[in-house]
Amino acid sequence: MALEAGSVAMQEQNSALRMKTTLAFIASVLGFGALFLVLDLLLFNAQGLSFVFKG
Amino acid sequence: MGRFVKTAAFSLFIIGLYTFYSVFVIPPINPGEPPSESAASGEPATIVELLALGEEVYNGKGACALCHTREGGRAPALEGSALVAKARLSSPGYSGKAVDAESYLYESLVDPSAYVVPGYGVSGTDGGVSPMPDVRASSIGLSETEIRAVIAYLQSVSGVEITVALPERRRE
Amino acid sequence: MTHRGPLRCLPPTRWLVPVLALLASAALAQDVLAAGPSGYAPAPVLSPGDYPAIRGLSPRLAVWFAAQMHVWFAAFVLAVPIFAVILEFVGVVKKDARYDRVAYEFLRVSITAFSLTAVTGGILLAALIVFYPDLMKYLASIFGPTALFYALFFFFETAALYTYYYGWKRMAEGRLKLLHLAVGIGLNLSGTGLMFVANAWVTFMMTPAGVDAAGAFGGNVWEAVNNHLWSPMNLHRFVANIAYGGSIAGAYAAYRFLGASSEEGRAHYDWMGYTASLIAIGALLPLPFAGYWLTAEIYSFSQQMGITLMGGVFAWLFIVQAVIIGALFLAANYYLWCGFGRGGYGAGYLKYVKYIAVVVAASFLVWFTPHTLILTPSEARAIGGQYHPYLGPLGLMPAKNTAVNMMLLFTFLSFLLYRRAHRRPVVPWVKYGNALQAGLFTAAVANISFLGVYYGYFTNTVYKVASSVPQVATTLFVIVACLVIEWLMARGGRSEDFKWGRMPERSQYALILIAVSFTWLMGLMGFVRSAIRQHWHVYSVMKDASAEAFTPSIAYAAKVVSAGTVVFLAIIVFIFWLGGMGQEKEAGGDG
Amino acid sequence: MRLIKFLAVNLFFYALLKAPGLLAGKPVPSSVITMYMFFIVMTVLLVMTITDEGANGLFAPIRSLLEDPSRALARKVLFVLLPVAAALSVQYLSTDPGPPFELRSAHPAPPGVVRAYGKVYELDGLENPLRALEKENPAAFKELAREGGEVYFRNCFFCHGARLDGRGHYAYAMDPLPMPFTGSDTIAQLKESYLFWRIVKGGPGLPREGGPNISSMPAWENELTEEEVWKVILFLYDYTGNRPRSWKD
Repeated sequence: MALEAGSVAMQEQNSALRMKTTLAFIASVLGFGALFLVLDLLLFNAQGLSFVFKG
Repeated sequence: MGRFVKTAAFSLFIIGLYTFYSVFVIPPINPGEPPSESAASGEPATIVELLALGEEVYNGKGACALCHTREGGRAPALEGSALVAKARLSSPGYSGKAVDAESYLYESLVDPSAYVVPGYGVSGTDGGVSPMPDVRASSIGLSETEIRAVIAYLQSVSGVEITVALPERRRE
Repeated sequence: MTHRGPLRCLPPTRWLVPVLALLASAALAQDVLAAGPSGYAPAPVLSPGDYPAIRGLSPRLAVWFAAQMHVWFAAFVLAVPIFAVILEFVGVVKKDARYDRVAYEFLRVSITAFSLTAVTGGILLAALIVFYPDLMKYLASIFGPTALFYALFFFFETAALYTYYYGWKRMAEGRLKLLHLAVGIGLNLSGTGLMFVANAWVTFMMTPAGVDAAGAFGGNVWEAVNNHLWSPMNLHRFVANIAYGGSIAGAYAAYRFLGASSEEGRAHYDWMGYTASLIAIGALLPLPFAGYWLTAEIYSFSQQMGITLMGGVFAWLFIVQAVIIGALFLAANYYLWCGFGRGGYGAGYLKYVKYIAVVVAASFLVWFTPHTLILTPSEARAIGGQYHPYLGPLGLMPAKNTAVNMMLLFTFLSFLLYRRAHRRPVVPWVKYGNALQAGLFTAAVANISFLGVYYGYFTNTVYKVASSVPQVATTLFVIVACLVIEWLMARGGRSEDFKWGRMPERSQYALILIAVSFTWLMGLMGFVRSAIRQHWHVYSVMKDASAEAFTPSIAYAAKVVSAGTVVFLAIIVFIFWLGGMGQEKEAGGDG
Repeated sequence: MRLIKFLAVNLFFYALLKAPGLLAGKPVPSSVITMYMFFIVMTVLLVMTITDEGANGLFAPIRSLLEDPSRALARKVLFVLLPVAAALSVQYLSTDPGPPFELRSAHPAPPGVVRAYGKVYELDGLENPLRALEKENPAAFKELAREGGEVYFRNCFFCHGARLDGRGHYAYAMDPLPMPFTGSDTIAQLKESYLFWRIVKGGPGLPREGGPNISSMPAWENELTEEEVWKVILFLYDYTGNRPRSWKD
């Protein structure tokens, strides 16, 4: 009985953890995505980057 | 000794693969012969000969077509050059001494920085310096006749009247 | 001690060459000074008759071959001390005797190559003077004074090398060890200086400076030395030498690994191969950027030269280059994958390998998809032209930039997993750390694809290539950020030592492939560097009027490079064998 | 078992590369397939030989075929079949050499200026003078497109086909095949000025990169008037439902 309860609790804990890690994953995708977007814009606006190929 | 033979065979196989790929798989393209000393064997006697020489120099010895292509975007396209030449003289960025379309073209060939088409200057010079060499310099080395022929050719592809005088007539 | 025989008789060449060079340069300098500032003549205009003809011998081929041999040997002997000093330094910092042992061993087996560099250099000089006397006279009239520096550097390098090598055992402790390290650094400085001087001569021929349009020298040697390509070429060759030395050391270790009879020997050479290949790949990564700088300088010197390089005839050469670099990456990845087996947790990561492989291989395929497809007429009929609706976009620059970044990113992922193979992080936030890394990778892949697809195909051409900069920035950011996260997670983690030597024999062939491919690629790129001068000795200043002034085709160049590679590698193997004879006597033969 | 898996994976990728040709009629060139397959086979081989068990599993059937005494018969059959297969493939390759490979650009860059009808047309920025009617006077525009259709069926239809799919009566005598106008990858990718140039100057007017000059398209400047050319261009877009690229994008 206790074992069963323990395993149920563990399962709940696992699914909670999985939920949390998924959220962390989504958050980091969005966070880094935004960071990269800013980086892209900054680099595009910097002058003289297309030095090798002019078109 | 077995591992020596094995590794040697393996290395030779790799080298063989690269060689095979370079020799047989990619298409065989032979770079052109070095250009002859002078495209102009004699003075062109007629307008037709002058134009033929101009086209030959444009695509060959002068290497103009290398940069002045539509796709590359490295240099302005020249097919309408004689058409716009006149307008260039009165544009604000113009600092040369040319008086008409023909002398503008001549100047553009021997002193390319006299007028730099916006967007085509050497980066960092704010459009003040042209990346094009003087066509008389030794890397291209056009003679006076060849320069005149190229100007005539440019006028012909622009569809304007050819004002370049034939050498004989200039001498008179 | 008989094995020292061949080594003992070689040093005289080492001393003779600098002394001769010193005398020659003194004589030249005197000549130049005596001529006075008005003595500089324009570059001579030559005719075919000015080139000595030797029946049955192609002057260009002879010079090409000699130059190629010399460059390979020079790259190798410049790389060996760099490699040795790096390892010695790491060994001192980590207090790990293995590094020292490997460094010394590699220096010992390579020592004969130093003499051969001097010998091939002498042969090259002789060939140039015999076959191209006027060119050499012209170059000497400008660069005469620099020969003095060359001789001085040579002198110092030789002195430092012998101190470094013979003092290794005697200067092994305490302060003497640091002095020894300093001698090693001095050895590298003089070696690099030597290369810089030689680079000035080579780059002057490509982008001459300090001379007027006719080639008359203005009298300022520094101006001629510091021409457009000098600095980028110095950087490019310096970095490439490190990569090259690493790859050869890796191949050497691989070969010894295959022949090692004891468990201890296998472990030692496995570790050496891994360390060497890590240095090689690490130095390979910044190489494209040095290459970009070189290309940019070529363009800024002459658009004509730049277009000759990137377009037209040589466009296919870069497809060949793509194939070889792709092969290098595949081999490096394979080596890492095989290395999963070294660590205790590696087996768990094997299932990811096939996905990484799919991405790396797909990137590789995109990278060498040519812009101009080779079609049979029936295919051309079916497609209705040269432009393929599915493959066409892959032939363009944005696709290739995207592919290269993906390749780098996933090779790095291989490396991360490889590190995890022997280390299990135990910090409480492991799951979140993993999620963070996964998110970082996902965002990076999305960003790189977005930049490649959107800016590559849906905006105007100005952004097409500019988008490669943020792509590379993204890749670099991922590498740095991931390593930081990894380092934070690894603190206090359980780590098992790698079981060195637990590598399949197959993996060692990957190291050999890397070394062979590097050698071949260096030869090919050397060809294109030289070939874009076309029919000039000194570009735009001194014309090549000889019968062989035309530019050879890529196919011909590939054959010459292959022949050169075989000869060079055969000599290197012979050198290692020579160096290995001693070791077998000392260590009782584990080789 | 792993050997079968190895073959299956490679076959899968081969099928993937062949699919565009078989399903969409746009074959991946054989030169590209050969190169791709070489590296795909190499990669699959590498992935399957990372561990010793994997490598042994892959090579065990081959090794047993070559070494196992009980399989002597299979070995003998193989050693007969191999040279026969080699001979057959060599014969196949040598009897069907096919025409040589070629490098040809289908949509070469147009020149800057076209001279025709006694005028000079700068292609940069050149618009179809009749295009404006589409908005201003749709009825007149329809009429012009219909007239363009007449021009088409009197001149172009023999090669380019009644359905504008490039498969007219004479089409199969041409190599390369006449350009289809349907679909989104020919005229939909081009500006009207480009079509004007190609119609007026035809195959003979192709620049060098368009060569080897094997386009059979005649130069129509002496057959059609300027207005007829513009009208037929209207028709091509109107009939196929394509939009020309404008100078703005």
